Amino acid sequence: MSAPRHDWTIASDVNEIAPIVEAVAELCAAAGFSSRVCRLNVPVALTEALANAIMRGNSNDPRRTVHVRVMIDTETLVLEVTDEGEGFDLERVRYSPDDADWFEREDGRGVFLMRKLMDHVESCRASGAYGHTVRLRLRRA
Amino acid sequence: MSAPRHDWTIASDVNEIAPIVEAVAELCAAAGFSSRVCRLNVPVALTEALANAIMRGNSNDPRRTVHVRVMIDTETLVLEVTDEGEGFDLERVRYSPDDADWFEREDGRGVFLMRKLMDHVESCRASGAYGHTVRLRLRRA
Amino acid sequence: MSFTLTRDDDRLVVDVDGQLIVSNRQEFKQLVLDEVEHGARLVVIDFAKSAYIDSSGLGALVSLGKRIRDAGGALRLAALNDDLRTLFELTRLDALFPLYATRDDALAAR
Amino acid sequence: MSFTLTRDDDRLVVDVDGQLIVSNRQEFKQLVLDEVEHGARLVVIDFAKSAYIDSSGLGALVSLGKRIRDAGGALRLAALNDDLRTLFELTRLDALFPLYATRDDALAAR
Ligand SMILES: Nc1ncnc2c1ncn2[C@@H]1O[C@H](COP(=O)(O)OP(=O)(O)O)[C@@H](O)[C@H]1O
Ligand SMILES: Nc1ncnc2c1ncn2[C@@H]1O[C@H](COP(=O)(O)OP(=O)(O)O)[C@@H](O)[C@H]1O
Repeated sequence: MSAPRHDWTIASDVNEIAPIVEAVAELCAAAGFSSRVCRLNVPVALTEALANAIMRGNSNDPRRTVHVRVMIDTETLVLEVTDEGEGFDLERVRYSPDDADWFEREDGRGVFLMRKLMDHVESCRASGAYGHTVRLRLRRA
Repeated sequence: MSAPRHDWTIASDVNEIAPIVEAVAELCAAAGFSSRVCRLNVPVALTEALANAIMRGNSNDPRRTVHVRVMIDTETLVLEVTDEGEGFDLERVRYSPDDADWFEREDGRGVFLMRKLMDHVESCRASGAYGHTVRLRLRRA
Repeated sequence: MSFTLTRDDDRLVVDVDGQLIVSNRQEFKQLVLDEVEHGARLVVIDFAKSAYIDSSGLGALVSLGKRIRDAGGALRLAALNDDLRTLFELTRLDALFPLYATRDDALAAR
Repeated sequence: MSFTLTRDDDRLVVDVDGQLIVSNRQEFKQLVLDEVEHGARLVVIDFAKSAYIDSSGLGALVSLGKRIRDAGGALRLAALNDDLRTLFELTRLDALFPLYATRDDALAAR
């Protein structure tokens, strides 16, 4: 018996997103997270992080990969999505429904949604690690 | 029944280190990590990270705190130690037994030991998070 | 994942079977815009077979809604489950689209 | 956590009960250096009751060793468990200190 897979490396292709999201939602369900979290919070937040890693971090460059890592313990879920980009200053991404063009713009709601659906969102380019990582954290309700 | 504690906030005082290290070693033992890892790798590496956070990151300033977070799942242990400092470039810390004064200098072996005892060591000042974090990762043997 | 389009005069119903996300937003937008070009004015998106949507899907709806309104038409959303409703509420985009319980409600509404 | 010092002529044995780490390195160094000031020349550190040591403890031993050698003496380590031995091997500091199985071996060695 081997433990279910907790990390994946995918090509920079948005079609890679759905299967990973499904696998991660299953891990969360197996770990006892609520069905609401497994159906809504995790899939949507992870989809956002993956889409940004593929399109923003890796600029859709097929030679670049995205790495996904899942950590689940009794209290907390942590999702790490690492791309090969330069990273960005998450603190400066503050677009919200209070902005004038929120109801007209097509893009720009990904970080907002991740923050709403997770307890904590951070971004870092670690010294001692490769690439740029967005880390999503959710405590069990 | 409540889950054992997985995170702590301590004052910048090296006397705070030992009790935390003991508690974390117990978590690792309960999670089924080898007794060698629980006795040696985890206590020493965590002691180093805490000492650096207290003395380097927080400059022993008693008003500053250090936050410790433990994540354990079926495959991996992650220890996060967050201080209130500016962080540093871990990549540039390369002091090793190959250096001329290794057998004479009193300090400077902390990062070396963490790298030897853990599978992965990284440092980052995350955008979207407070302070500077050293993250230690160890896969179950 | 598939979209099924049912056209009746100037009315178009799109069944979304699966998730409307970044990987299919362009296809979705194009399918609907083609119909709008060819006269569709009341567009109903039926989410009965859809679990969730991401910010790309939401964005596609926002820009489609604008294009359809500019053409003198209306975009209506039907049969959203609780999770989908939550997403529209969190982003306050429920203010932009009338949400209907069923596609028939959406088609019948004035 | 405690250090027990046993002095016999120019020979000093220090029992380390607990971990020699950043929080007690200064106390440890000071205790030993005081004895060296007062004539101790063969210093044996007995780790029988110690589980591990950190880089501060290792550093304290490195600098004590130097001070004691400069005073014409010797620093010897005894009764290290496997984990402690590993730490000396990883850091190659086993090259700097003779490691003895017991305190008596350390005291008896030429
Ligand atoms: N992984 C990433 N690498 C680099 N920049 C990113 C990344 N993720 C997000 N960003 C930046 O943050 C902005 C906001 O992201 P988001 O809210 O998801 O909206 P969108 O991606 O639709 O523009 C992006 O436009 C991009 O500039
Ligand atoms: N948390 C931290 N914050 C800032 N700088 C740090 C931190 N941890 C380590 N450093 C830097 O890295 C150097 C090497 O650390 P280490 O190998 O533990 O040796 P030591 O702390 O004994 O000097 C430190 O001297 C310090 O400059």
